Amino acid sequence: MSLTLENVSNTVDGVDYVRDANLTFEAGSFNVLLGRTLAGKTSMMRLMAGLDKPTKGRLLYKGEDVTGKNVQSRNISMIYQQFINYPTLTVYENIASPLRLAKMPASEIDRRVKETASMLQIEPLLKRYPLELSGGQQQRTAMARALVKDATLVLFDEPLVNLDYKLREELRAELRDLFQERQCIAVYATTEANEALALGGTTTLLHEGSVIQSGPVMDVYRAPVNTLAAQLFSEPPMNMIRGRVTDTEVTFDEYSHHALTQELAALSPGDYWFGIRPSHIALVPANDDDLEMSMEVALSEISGSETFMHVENSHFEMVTQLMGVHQYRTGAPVKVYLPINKLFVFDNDERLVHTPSRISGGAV
Amino acid sequence: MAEIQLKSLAHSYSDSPTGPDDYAIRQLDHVWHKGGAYALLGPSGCGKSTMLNIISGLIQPSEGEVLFDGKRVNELSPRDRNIAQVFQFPVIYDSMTVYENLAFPLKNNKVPADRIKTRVQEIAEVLEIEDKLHKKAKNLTADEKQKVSMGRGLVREDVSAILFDEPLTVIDPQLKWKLRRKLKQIHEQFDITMVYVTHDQLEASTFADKIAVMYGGQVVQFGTPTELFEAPNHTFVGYFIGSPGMNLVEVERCAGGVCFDSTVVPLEPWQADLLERMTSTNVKIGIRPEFIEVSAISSDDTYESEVLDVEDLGTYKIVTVRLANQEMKVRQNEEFEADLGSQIHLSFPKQWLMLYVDEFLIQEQQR
Amino acid sequence: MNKISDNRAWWLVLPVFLLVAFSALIPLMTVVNYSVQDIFGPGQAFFVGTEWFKSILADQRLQDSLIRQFVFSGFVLLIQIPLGIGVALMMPKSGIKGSLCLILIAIPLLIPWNVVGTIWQIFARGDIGLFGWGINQLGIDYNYTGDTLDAWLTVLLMDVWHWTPLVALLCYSGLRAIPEAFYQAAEIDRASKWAVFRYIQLPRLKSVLIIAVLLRFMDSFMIYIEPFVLTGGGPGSSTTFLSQTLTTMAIGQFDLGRAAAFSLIYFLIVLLISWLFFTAITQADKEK
Amino acid sequence: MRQTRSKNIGIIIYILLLLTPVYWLLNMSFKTNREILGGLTFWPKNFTLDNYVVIFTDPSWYNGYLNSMAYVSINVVITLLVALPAAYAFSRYKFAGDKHLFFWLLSNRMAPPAVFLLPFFQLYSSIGLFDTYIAVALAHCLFNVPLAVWILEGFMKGVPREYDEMAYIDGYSFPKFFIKVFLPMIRSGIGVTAFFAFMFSWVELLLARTLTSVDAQPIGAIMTRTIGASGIDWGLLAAAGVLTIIPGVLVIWFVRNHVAKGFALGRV
Amino acid sequence: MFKNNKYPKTLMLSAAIGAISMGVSLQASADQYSDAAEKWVNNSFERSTLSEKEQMQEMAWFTKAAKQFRGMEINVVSETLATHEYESNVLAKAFAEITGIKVNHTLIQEGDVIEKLQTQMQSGRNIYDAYVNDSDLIGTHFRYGKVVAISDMIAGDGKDFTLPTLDLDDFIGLDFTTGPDGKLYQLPTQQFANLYWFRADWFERADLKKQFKEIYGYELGVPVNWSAYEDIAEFFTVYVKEIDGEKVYGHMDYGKKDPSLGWRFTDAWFSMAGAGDKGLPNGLPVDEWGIRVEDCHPVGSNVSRGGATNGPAAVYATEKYVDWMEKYAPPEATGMTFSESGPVPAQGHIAQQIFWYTAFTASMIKDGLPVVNEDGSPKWRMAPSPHGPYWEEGMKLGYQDVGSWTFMKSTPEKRRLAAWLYAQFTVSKTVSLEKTIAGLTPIRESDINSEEMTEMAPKLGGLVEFYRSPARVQWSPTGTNVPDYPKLAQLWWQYIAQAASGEATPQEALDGLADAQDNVMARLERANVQPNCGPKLNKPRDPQYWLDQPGAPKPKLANEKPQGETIAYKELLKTWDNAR
Amino acid sequence: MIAWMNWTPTVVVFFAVIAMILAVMTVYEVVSPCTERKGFLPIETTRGDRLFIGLLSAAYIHLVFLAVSDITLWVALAVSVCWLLILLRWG
Repeated sequence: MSLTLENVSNTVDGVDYVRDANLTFEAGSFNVLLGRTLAGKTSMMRLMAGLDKPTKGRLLYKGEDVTGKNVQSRNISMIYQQFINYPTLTVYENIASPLRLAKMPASEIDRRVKETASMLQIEPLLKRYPLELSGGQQQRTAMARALVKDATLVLFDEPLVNLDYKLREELRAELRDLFQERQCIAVYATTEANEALALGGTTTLLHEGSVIQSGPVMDVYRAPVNTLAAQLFSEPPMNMIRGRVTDTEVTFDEYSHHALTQELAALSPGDYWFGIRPSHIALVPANDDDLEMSMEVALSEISGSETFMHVENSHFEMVTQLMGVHQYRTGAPVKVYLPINKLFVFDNDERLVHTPSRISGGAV
Repeated sequence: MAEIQLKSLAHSYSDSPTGPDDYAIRQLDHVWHKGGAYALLGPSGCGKSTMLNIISGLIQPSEGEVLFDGKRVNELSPRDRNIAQVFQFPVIYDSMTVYENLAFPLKNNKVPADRIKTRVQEIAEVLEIEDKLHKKAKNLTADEKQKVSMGRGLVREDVSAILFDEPLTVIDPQLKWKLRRKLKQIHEQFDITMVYVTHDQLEASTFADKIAVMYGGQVVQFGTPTELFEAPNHTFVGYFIGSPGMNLVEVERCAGGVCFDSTVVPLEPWQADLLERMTSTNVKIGIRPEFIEVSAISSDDTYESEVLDVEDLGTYKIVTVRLANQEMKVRQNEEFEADLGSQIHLSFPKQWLMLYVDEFLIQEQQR
Repeated sequence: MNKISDNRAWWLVLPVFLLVAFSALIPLMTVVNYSVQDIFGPGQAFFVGTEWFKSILADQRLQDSLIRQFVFSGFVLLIQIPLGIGVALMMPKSGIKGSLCLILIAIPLLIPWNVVGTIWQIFARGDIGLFGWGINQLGIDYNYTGDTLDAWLTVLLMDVWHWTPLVALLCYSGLRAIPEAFYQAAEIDRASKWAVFRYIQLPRLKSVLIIAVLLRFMDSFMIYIEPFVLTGGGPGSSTTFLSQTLTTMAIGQFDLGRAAAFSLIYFLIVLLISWLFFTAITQADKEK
Repeated sequence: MRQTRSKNIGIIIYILLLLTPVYWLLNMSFKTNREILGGLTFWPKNFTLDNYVVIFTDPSWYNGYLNSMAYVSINVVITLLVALPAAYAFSRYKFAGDKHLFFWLLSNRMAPPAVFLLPFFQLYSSIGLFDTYIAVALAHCLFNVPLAVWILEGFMKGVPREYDEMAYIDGYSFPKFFIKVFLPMIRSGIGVTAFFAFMFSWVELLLARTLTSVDAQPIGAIMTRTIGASGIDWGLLAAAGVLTIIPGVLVIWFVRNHVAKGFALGRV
Repeated sequence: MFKNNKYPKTLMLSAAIGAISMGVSLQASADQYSDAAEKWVNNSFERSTLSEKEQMQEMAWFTKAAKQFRGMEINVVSETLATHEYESNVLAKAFAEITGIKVNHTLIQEGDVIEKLQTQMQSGRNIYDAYVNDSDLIGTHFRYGKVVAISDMIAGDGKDFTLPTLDLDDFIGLDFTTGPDGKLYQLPTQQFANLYWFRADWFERADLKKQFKEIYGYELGVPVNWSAYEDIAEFFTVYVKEIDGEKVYGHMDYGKKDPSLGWRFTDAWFSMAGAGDKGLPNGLPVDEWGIRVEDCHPVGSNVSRGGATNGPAAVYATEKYVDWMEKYAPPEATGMTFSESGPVPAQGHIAQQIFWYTAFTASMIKDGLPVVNEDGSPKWRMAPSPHGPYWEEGMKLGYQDVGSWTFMKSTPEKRRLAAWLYAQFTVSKTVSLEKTIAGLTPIRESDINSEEMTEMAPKLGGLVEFYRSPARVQWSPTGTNVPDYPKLAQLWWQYIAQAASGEATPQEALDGLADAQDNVMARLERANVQPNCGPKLNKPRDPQYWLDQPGAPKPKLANEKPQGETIAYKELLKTWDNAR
Repeated sequence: MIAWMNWTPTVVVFFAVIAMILAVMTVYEVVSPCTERKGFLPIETTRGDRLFIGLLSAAYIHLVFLAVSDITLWVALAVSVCWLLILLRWG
């Protein structure tokens, strides 16, 4: 029971929405499509759903070609970013509608609807109409409708993006739990790296219609194949610094010179991109070989429990992610430390050539 | 620029409110000082937009007074209050160019033409839309539109205040970073009273010097981001600020402190002291996941708990543990490792352990 | 990716296509046939080639009524569009008052056209009509049947009375579709009433105004029954519009050939103007 | 507040002006011909219902109303039946020649009807539909369908395509989706369209008159009998005119909320 | 109520079933018809020139003749007029009950009748089974060959369905419905004339008479020529101004741009002025339209082709029309149509009208009108219209409208014959007198001379006297010279309206009209669509050539206003009486 | 059945040509769908738009010829065809 995309492309009016995608989704898996707006996430989901027909390539389900099969005959569910419910039906009827169409006996429908509704905590709302509900409740209704039938493929198209962040946190957790028991393929599209991390499972990075990387979430996170993947799967985006490695030292932007330590010794001399996650930049040195840089504070942004400090000097701009609340005045001088063993290194083609030793291998 | 004071403000959308539930805002007193950058934070439906609209004059409050620099303005229209407001969804005049949009409020205020020109240019530069000035506004992308929308608020120099109503909702996450930063810079540059309504703690804390957290039609805490994080005044603040929110455990009084199930948590003497003077049985302790310390070995002040789940979020991990019958979240860095079901030992540093009676924080100075 | 390309959609359009093709194409072809013949009855036709077209194009009277037609349509649009917008702006936004206004305002639209003509024919008469009597009482010498200017004003007034409600109705619904936020933003921006109208309401009315202008143009350009009943096109030929000349030709004299040629030219004029208008609007929309 | 009042006064004055001619018609319908022609009176001195009695007791009169209503209703139904799927196609799909088809449809409103009358008569006679409701209804479709497609398309555009897809995903077939899900969502649009179709069909006379002789004769044609070689029966004409207004008022009463609310969604 | 006519099949089926189930009761059903006949004859057709027995015989003939058409439903149409209302409301019903043929006798505006007729002629598709159509179209009908000539029908397929007691000789208007080929094309069912109308009471007032004599030097009376009419018009409008405190006018007319404006002219205005030739009924070779015929072929209407449409007499007549309306008629008159202006004299402020249709008689004798005395007798009288300076003895004097049954070849035979029965029924002697009394539009000599009419005469202001006088023949409808009435008549009102509004001078307007008429005739000639007597236009030549010829077109008179002549009304009646 | 339409050979040819053009354009469109482009006309047009403009202007060209000259309409036709081709190619 797997869904396979084979060389799938979709082009409309000369614009490529999906380019030559090859992916396989296994039953019981939770798959996240991560990419920016217009990366092709929605297009790909529409292809999987059968709402659009690919201009090239095939879709295989259980090894069988289902490329041209219409939506109605595929057993799928989809949840949209907008809260899409039948406005003329009550919540109950909304949830019941796929079952009614499947000609299920009334008692069975009733049982299932109530079960699903209680799972999503909307049981008291069953008699209301969708437009009388809050956004979160509407989206739960939509989810209930998607979950009430035993779809083999459940597609989520940024379902939480229009909700309060706290609500989003809660629903995200619920979702993850819900799918642990199901034997269906879940595909979840999001623009937020954190959401992908929180949801776990498999992550596929998309950019401008192409698949950049795909694999278990931590594998992708720990070993992004190129700078693009690294940028995409990091929030705030990974800091990138131009640097040169010689036999003896590593120079950043011909400005900051550091002795070549063992960590980077394997690199052949040449120009590289060095990437470091904001969370790995510290204000106090953790190791002796941390790279020290003098910067100025451009802006410090504080989330509830963290501070994102934007620092810059005449050569670099970086973002650091610090635990706790740190308030700095703009323009204040600050020294930041880059642990050399947490540097990602990419070659001139922006391909990953070195994974930091301390966090490699996905050892959990 | 003005100081904005709200005096025993209340508002209900129904004509004849029967109970407190009918009120979107209940009995609220608050002052926004001149030149401050403030955020109004709360979940949807807490009354924050209502409050904003009352300040701007789009809504007449049912009760109470709105004072600008001490002068009652209840009866004044938004026009006369001289206030700028940016809405959640971009409101742009789509028949005009970006330039005309930005110049619109100035023209309405009869600002001289050359001044308009320089001012619009200035704001466009700040918002990085100077290359789009002569485009038709309706052909912009959503975030560009919102920038224009903001620009119209920012372009006026003489405003009493600029109000933002969740202005970044429609903006792509990647761009939110930039815009937030922009706003902060603008505030620092122009020093205008700004009130920023949001449900996103990140936006609020980043933008504001002080945040008012609203809950159920009331301001439950007004403080700096640090205060909100480190000493949430109300259990709701604890829950709402921080991701994940504060661990809150219902406890009972017992010898040496408070206890839940059979676990005793000792209190600071002043806390115990204060608790004793109160009668309420609604007592909770709260501690943020970030402040719980974990060690592999047991000691006197540690509590043994079972690891239920470890969630790897890349830069850090969230560990869900069970202590007695309570589930708690603990935040650990990315190097943390533990097997599910294994036992770990938690400790609650005294200075981070908060005590709540009737949902409000017991603070030392109350003594 | 707004619309899907799918030629199967033709199946959905097919009923409309067949229906309209049936009742438009066949008569159109017939009319084209008529236009090159002199027709007296079944089997009694005489091929005349382009003679009718030539004589129509050279006919001074028709040219006059074409000019008259343009002037009339121009006035109709100039008066009705602003007036309709004004009325829409004045209408209560909702509630029973709104409904009542809506219904009362729509009344003239629901009156059969010959009755409209009849109403005004009487209403404007100096002896038994309130309007004509009233004007005469004011000391103004008014007689729409004898005076060219009076006749013009009366026809125009009747058309304004009859059709402004359509514009008002369309604009009203367009106004209702403007989100409150725009008014709020304008108020915050300290926009004057005029600025609100000019920069918020008017641009947002554009799409309904397209419909209103197109409909009003097309219908006023083909106005027939009402002025025919009212003035019969007189005095003289002062209110004889294109359509009346045509109708007289077609179903009075049954000069089918000549009338067909006339109506084809007529159709081409309307088609061109509507197309120009349509294109101008859609282009303005597209403009970057 | 002051503004609202001046607005109210403005609209009241407008409506009063709008209604005076109608009042005059009503006034006349309650007068005898002698009073009408005898001079100007602001209200009927010898109030009489005779004119209405004539209409309500003479089948050849009241059948005119029934005929008109019959073909107007049929027209509204046909218009909606064919315009709904077409509008859906225009609102959802791109297909070869769509824009031109649309403009072509619209262009049917632009042809002056006079010359088309005889071909129309010939056409409907040749298929045996002369003097039937259906003939008039079909002929009126010519100008109602394009407008209906136009209006409906606007409303349908306002419904995101996601609704369609969601329904397909739920397992709805297209027809079932269209009828059970989609139509209820645009019922305001349907109301507005029905109103316009009703309006234009109800007031049209040229085609209706040409395509009928006895059985389907519209009230508009019957009214002309008040004009005879021995004078005009003004009172009767006025009464008949007043009665033509009533069905329209009833229709707009039923769709008033759609007209106000429904437009908000749609293009119109 | 459902109109069962929508289900003709059902109806016929049920009729068939009815017939079968009744079996031998056919006799009974025949009784049903004779019962109905008796009922109608006794209750509704009491007054008749036939005895009751003769009436019943006629009815029995109808029942019998209609047997094979029973259950049919036929549609006929006519303009709105009291007479036709009577037919539609009473006779159609009676006919249905007596014969079993349902008749829908539709009433519409005259223009619409012509339009329908035209549509049927143009398309060859049946709309109505019979039309009541003014005999003005006689020239059209006989030339196009699209109508069934009544005489052919009587001799041919209608032989068995022609009422033995139809008595064609009794009809007074057959001349007008007979083509040059001698065939009868239409069957009259109603006719009215237009006459001079005046307020006899005012004309008798000594003060007015004296004043008039003082000003004009002759007696106030019924004007014999237009000079006198003009003087009287001026007298009332300009000199008398008010009678009994009310403003009065010496003239009434109508001038709205409307098809009926054409009738004002085509209905003999030019012949009254004297533009045409001598010879009844319409003038030969040039008729009152100014169309010249040679060997029954129209050859032109412009003076340059020998016609008189734009001749000096026509121009004079048009000038007078415009002049008088402007100077002497109430201001509203310019905006009125024929139908609107007709009842105006009844309101009591019009002294005289040169051109008044007797169709308005019925509406002018109602009790309580300002023009009716308390005893119910009229204050007004009708008299022959005055004639213009170009008029010569032997010319047509006025217009008479003869509404007649017309049958189209494109009507299916069976329907046509059923309609033919109905047509005969409406003019049969059984019903004719009642109909005449109801509508005052007599068609039969026998009715005119009946006692009933004699009794009514005092109330009718001279109507009966007129019809009984031999002068009647000087009133005729449009004649056979007009090859295509609908096409040509439409031209008139459009051109006349130009003159009426002052947009063009009468000469310009009539030149245009004449050219337009010739143009239409040229097209008829070119397309060669009229098998009988189609137009064959003369070559245009110098108009003077034609003006120099004797007869129409007549050259301009040096003095177009001779001395006014009047005659006392009583004298006039005497001359009518004497002529009998 | 269609006798009443009064067909004349000229008009038959006229409509046949129009129908043929439409058919060819339809086939062309299906075989190779076109996109909007901008030529010398002031607006972006598709192939169909240009055809429409071409046909409409052809009608007007004929009318102008009729109105102002006595030249045979074949000249007008030639002008129209040239114009149509220019439009389709470069418009």
